[in-house]
Amino acid sequence: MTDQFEPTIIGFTCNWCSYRAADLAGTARIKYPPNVRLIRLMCSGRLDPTFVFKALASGADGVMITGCHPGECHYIEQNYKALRRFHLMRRTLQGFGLEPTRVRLVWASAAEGAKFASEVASFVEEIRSLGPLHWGKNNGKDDVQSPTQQSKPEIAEVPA
Amino acid sequence: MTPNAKPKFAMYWAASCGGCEIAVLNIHEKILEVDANFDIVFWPVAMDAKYKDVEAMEDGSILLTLFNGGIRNDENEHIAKLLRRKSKILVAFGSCANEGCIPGLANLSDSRELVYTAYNTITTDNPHQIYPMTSYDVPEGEIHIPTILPVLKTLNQVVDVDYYMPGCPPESKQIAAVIDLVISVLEGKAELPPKGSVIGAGNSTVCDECKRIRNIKSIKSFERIWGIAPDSSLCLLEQGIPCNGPATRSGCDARCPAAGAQCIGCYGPAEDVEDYGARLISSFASVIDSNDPEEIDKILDGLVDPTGQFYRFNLAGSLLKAGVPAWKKEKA
Amino acid sequence: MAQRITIDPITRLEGHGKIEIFLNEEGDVANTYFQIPELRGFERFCVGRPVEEMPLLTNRICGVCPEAHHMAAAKAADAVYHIDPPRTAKLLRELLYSAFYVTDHTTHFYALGGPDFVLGPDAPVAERNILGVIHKVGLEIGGKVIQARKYGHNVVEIIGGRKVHPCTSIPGGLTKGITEEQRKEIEEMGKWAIEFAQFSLKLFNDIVLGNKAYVDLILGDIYTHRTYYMGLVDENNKTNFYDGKVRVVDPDGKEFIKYLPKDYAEHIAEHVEPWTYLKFPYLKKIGWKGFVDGKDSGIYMATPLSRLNASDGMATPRAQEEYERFYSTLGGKPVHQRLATHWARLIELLYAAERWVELATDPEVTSANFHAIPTEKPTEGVGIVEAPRGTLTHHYVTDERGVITKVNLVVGTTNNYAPMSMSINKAARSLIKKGTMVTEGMLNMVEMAFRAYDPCFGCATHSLPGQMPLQVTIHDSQGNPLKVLRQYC
Amino acid sequence: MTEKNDVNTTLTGGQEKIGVYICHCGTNIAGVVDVAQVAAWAADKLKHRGVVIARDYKFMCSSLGQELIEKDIKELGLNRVIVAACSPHLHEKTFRTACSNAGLNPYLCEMVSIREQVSWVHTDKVAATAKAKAMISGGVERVRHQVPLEAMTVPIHPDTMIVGGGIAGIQSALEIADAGHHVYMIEREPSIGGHMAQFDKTFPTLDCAACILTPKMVSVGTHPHITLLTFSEVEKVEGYVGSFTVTVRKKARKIKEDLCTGCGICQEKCPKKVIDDVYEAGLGYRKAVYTPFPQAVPNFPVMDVENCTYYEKGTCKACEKFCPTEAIDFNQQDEILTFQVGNIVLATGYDLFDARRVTNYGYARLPNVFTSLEIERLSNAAGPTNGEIVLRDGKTQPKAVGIIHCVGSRDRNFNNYCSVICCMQSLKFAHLMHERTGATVYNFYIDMRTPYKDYDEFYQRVLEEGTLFVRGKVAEVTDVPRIPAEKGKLIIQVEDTLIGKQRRIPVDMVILSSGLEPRKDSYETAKKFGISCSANGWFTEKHPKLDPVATMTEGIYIAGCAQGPKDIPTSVAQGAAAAARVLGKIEQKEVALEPVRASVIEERCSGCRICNGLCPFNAISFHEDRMVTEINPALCQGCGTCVAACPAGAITGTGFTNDQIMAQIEGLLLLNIGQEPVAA
Repeated sequence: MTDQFEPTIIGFTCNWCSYRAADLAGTARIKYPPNVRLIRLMCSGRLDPTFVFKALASGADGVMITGCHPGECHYIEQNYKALRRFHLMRRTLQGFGLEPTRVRLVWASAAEGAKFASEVASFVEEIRSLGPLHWGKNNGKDDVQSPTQQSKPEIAEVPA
Repeated sequence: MTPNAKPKFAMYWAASCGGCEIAVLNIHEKILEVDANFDIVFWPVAMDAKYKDVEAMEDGSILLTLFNGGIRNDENEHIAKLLRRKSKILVAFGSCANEGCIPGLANLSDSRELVYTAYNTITTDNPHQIYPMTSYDVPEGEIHIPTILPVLKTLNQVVDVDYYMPGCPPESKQIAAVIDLVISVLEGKAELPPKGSVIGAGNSTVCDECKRIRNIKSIKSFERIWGIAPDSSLCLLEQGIPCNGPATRSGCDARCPAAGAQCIGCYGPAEDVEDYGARLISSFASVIDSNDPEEIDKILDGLVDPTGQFYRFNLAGSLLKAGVPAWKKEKA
Repeated sequence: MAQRITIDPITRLEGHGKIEIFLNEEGDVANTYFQIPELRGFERFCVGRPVEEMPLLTNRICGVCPEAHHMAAAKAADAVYHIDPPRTAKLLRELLYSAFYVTDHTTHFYALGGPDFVLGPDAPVAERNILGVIHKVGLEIGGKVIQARKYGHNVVEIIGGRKVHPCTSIPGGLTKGITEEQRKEIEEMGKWAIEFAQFSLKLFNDIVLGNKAYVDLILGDIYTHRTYYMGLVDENNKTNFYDGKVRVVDPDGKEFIKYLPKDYAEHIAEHVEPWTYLKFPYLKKIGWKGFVDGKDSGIYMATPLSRLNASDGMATPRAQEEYERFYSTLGGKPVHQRLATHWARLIELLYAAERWVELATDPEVTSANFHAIPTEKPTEGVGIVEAPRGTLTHHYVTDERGVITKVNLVVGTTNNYAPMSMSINKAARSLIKKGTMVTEGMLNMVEMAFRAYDPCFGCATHSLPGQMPLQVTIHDSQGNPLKVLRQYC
Repeated sequence: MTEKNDVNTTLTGGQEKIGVYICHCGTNIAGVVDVAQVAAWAADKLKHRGVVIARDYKFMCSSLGQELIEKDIKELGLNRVIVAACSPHLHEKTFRTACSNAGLNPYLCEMVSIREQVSWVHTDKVAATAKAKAMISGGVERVRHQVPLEAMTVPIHPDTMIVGGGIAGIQSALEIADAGHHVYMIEREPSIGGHMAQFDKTFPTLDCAACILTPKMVSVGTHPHITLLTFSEVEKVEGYVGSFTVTVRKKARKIKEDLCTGCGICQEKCPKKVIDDVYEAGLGYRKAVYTPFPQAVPNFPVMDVENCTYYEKGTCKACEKFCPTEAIDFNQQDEILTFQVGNIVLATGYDLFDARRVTNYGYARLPNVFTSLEIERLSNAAGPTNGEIVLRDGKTQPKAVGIIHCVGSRDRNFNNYCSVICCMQSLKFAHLMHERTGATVYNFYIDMRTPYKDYDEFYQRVLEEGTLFVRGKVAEVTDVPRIPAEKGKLIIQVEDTLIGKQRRIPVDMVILSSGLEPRKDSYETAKKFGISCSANGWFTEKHPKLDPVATMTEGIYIAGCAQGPKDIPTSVAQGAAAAARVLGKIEQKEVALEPVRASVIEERCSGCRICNGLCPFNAISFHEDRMVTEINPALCQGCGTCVAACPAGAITGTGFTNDQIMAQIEGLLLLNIGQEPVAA
């Protein structure tokens, strides 16, 4: 491997469309980067934002949520719930000071192995360009100097 | 323990507002029962506080310590560890010790910004950009102040905690109930709950105690509490007011909704919930009445501060803004 | 080689106040430093929050006087939305606030400040606390004190929704009103509070004013400073806790300035020292001249005493009588003796109780018109109330959605940081002299100097109010401890 | 807040004995993933997580491979099994069966897909091997939290409901009823028969639709095992496979069916003529009290209250006066019927594409533009013109006819799909026009689609008959002439793509071969029955290839055009197939349901009702009395949406619990082996 940053990405698939899309990508031998590790749920409607936060807090650099196309949910309309949660989740991540693009929502039908592969590839590239999740900036901050250990805190800009 | 030796009791505040102490004082007469059943060895608000004496005590010699306040500076952390050593039972008392409470919102910004902002307000006269320093040489010598930690931590992020008592502050009747429990345990009439339990609270959420009428939920728009004249008998969330009641642990008698104000979540997450805010994100979003991305975004614009809304009290205890990265949490 | 005394709260690790006393070669006090070791950064993390949450968020600045922050925040939020709440809302807010004052002043007099007088400055440490007071003056008084706190909190709960950290004030008024039954209940409790206040004043008369030693102590120079005095006054220049203009009188008692809340920044500035987290407010027009008193120093004080000094009287009859007796006894306005603050506090206690009943009997207090929906574009607003420990200023700037972009807080106790530092300095200088042996009682005297201010570092930084247990360590030139003395309040 | 992050907390108190089996799949996996190394790694690094044995084997799915697992379960007392091989969609059943053979609850076996998700999609062997390790680690953490599950079984009610009395429904009904099981057939219209009843001839054999359909209709009407409810609609469906409770609204016919003999006098006497735009496609008239067509089943008439003079003016009642059996009942009200069924077949058919929407073809604007259905009626001997093909004036025979294919189909502006039947139907029309009028016939087509038996032969035949075929999509039909020869004609503007020329072809009659569309209310219907629709609105089958008859919802089957455009033979076949599936279920007597289900922890439920509106299968109900929510396990399909939505964390979902997934996340990120997160 080169010394370029290899992001770790957790992916969530639904049992009926996107997981089968991943299967199809396999049977069709379509190559994509190995950075994504998948978790199978029955439906994208099962996707609890906790899982996303847990993944990001546990060292994943990005999270990919996948499900059936709108209107084609195995459970009729539950992927819309995933859609709504995704929108609110993104806004919350922004508030946390994380790049909301670290979480991506992808619709992939069982027939879209190629789409699945290309989405993974482009997502890996996007996360790679964002770089690792900085705990110093966004989390534990163990690597951040205490403000009082220095005479004057140098603040690039104070976001309002 | 021998009956003639009263068990030792301590109560301590770290980075807290003092509201917890007031809540304890508000158990009124019951205070005297505490006095009768315990040897209060350390309780700065009401008693002489002999820190040196605490250090002198044997490890584990204090039976019960109620610890409130978050860990904001190195001194908070130091004494948290001290009291952990000295106490048999350490209770994270109140929202700050449990989950960081409002001061935990500080974790949203780089701590250097906290300092920068505080000493550059419009009334601050600070042309030479002077900032407090942990050690400073005055003409007569060097003097010190504590070091602010980069993040505010919850008690269980720095020491092992036996029990959790939520609330900002915990309801006095709940405090009284817990004191009764401990006393009856001392009298051998009751068992302590399993380690790690939440005490002095219900095991459902605020809606369980809320008297407002509820229907199947479907949110077409979010409203600001000042922006509408809400129906005083109907569920606030159904009226578009982002009430945190559905996700917030019960035990407070749903005081705020009863008073026409939305629950802001001071009792923290319900049993077994890993991330409080995530529960609200998921539940609010699930009942948004739209499948169209644009419309969903329009509706969500009504929530002007989702992060603050969902993590108002819980930020320092949340997955993403915890004082320590998830994998560094000490595993029991 | 300079010797050094560290007066350090035993519980210093909680981050309370901390005092450094430096002695010179001769053993006289060279200088003193009163340090406040904490900072929470509310000004930073309130940015981004909707302004209507400020009354809830800033509650958590201080759990002892959340009502003060709740009110200041609510008023600032009203201003941000350019809305004037209905009269009923104002009545209810001030009613809640008056009841809170009764509770708070009671707590300080009986639990914190009182013991020094009731039991004497050098009574045994273990007795010098609320229980000691109860033992001395009798159990039924203990009951009364508890009752007073209870009643006050009950009113806070009825109007504010909760006992601690009320939740009902929103831009444009309140989320709820009160019923006639509740009003009656509140009125009854108020009447009792008036009696209790009068009783407390009598107690002060008998035990303190009746004791020449105490009076001398109060009038002594150790506890005297000539500074400016600040307080909120109504249109008749009478003391008001909830609303009005901020009035400042000079050391001669002449009106120096009188400003509307929105103009506070023209008159107040804060000085920064690198050895403490707390800032030192001062009068902008005069400027920061260091820790000195007098007319030429911008240092001012904001306490019950200052409020009396800054006003032309009390708006309620009984309190007015006491007000007059106060000044006639202490020889006219303004009174500079800090210890007189305890007396002033009891006069305010009486005023608060009277005001409580006054408001509870207003016909409009039970009206359903307790909220007006803001319609104007939010911009910027300042809210000022008198916290028990000094003038409390909240200042918010928001974006067009009413989301905070800037916050400034000048908090009760902070106003008194400079005067307190001076009091400590002066007390130390006059008590600790070359060759004197520092005694425990002596230290309590030093402590009394700032206890009079009822300092609340809950507000200032957020450690605990009033509690300033001290430890003195005398170091030799090598810094080895020679002698350790402790004492607590 | 409490130490939930501790990965050691497990439902079996840390007593797991986990076996990890890594499949080579020949070289499919082993060619990219270093399986031996992975096995060694798992045995070593995951020991403290309960892994007692880790093996790699050439073909785990082979009988030998399965025996390997069974043997270890017996000898090593494994209580958890991880198989790292292909996709669980291929072999999950295989390995779970192997486990239960060895006495281990099948749900304690978890598969990790290191073929489809690793070896087949990655080339970098190091990275692939690392990913395989991470995935196995995730699987191990997940399986530690797995608990034994039991599939729940429910009895099957032997009765069946069939919705829609078209040919597909009729076929289903007869198959099931003939097998001796009771059938309720629900039809919205006054008579069964559906679209087929309106046709004249059927391609490619040209036998008369009525002749082959009527007997089937009659036997439905008379079958002892069939309860026929026409002029009725399903209002509500509750319950689940095996025991659905159905509520049906039987609309008031204003005719006492028990007294009516179908003599038809009321229709004769009824003074009110109404244009019949359902059956006669607007070409003919009916009365206000009427039977839609002579062969209607049942043959009771129905009162059209919108048009009946009595309901308009309050007088008339001619029918009542003359009815010999006093069967007329003006006060008759709708009836609500409820009954139990075990299975449901939806054969609700299609709507014809409304040709008006293609404005440039001029239907409803240019009188002599006809729709396919209109032509069916015109050419029908029992139709308004007794089978005579004439223009709107009712007398002139067309000398030139243009038939336009794909109207509303294969057209981005309307429907992208092919309606399947239009080509053959157009050919049929071409033949009929030729036969009946001797006119010159043009067919305008995009592609000629004539699959299936004897279809293309029919195409050849029509070609030989001299029909002219123009390949190209018609741009416009207009009556504005450019040259004298076009005067009084309809001119068809088309690009003939075979000669690459724009052509204007004057004709007397234009036939629009409209496509098929889902029923306007197909979404509501789908919601009512808890099944899903494709984006177009056709009901979604369980699997497009392997299960085109079943739906996502157990016990509900689909047949005919409701599932997608198809011709009569296919509809009949699917109807029969559905029947076969239903009979199979009935034979089983009871059905096993997947144990992946959600349930409410009642003491934690606050009754906030967030979840109440989230279940499309109506599995969630609220108990006002106790103020708690309950989930019906038989109705629950296990999607987990409510689990994720519950703000109190009071809902749990078996098979995919929070503990399992959170643990899997930690496993995938290798937190379980104490190191910091590692990149792939």
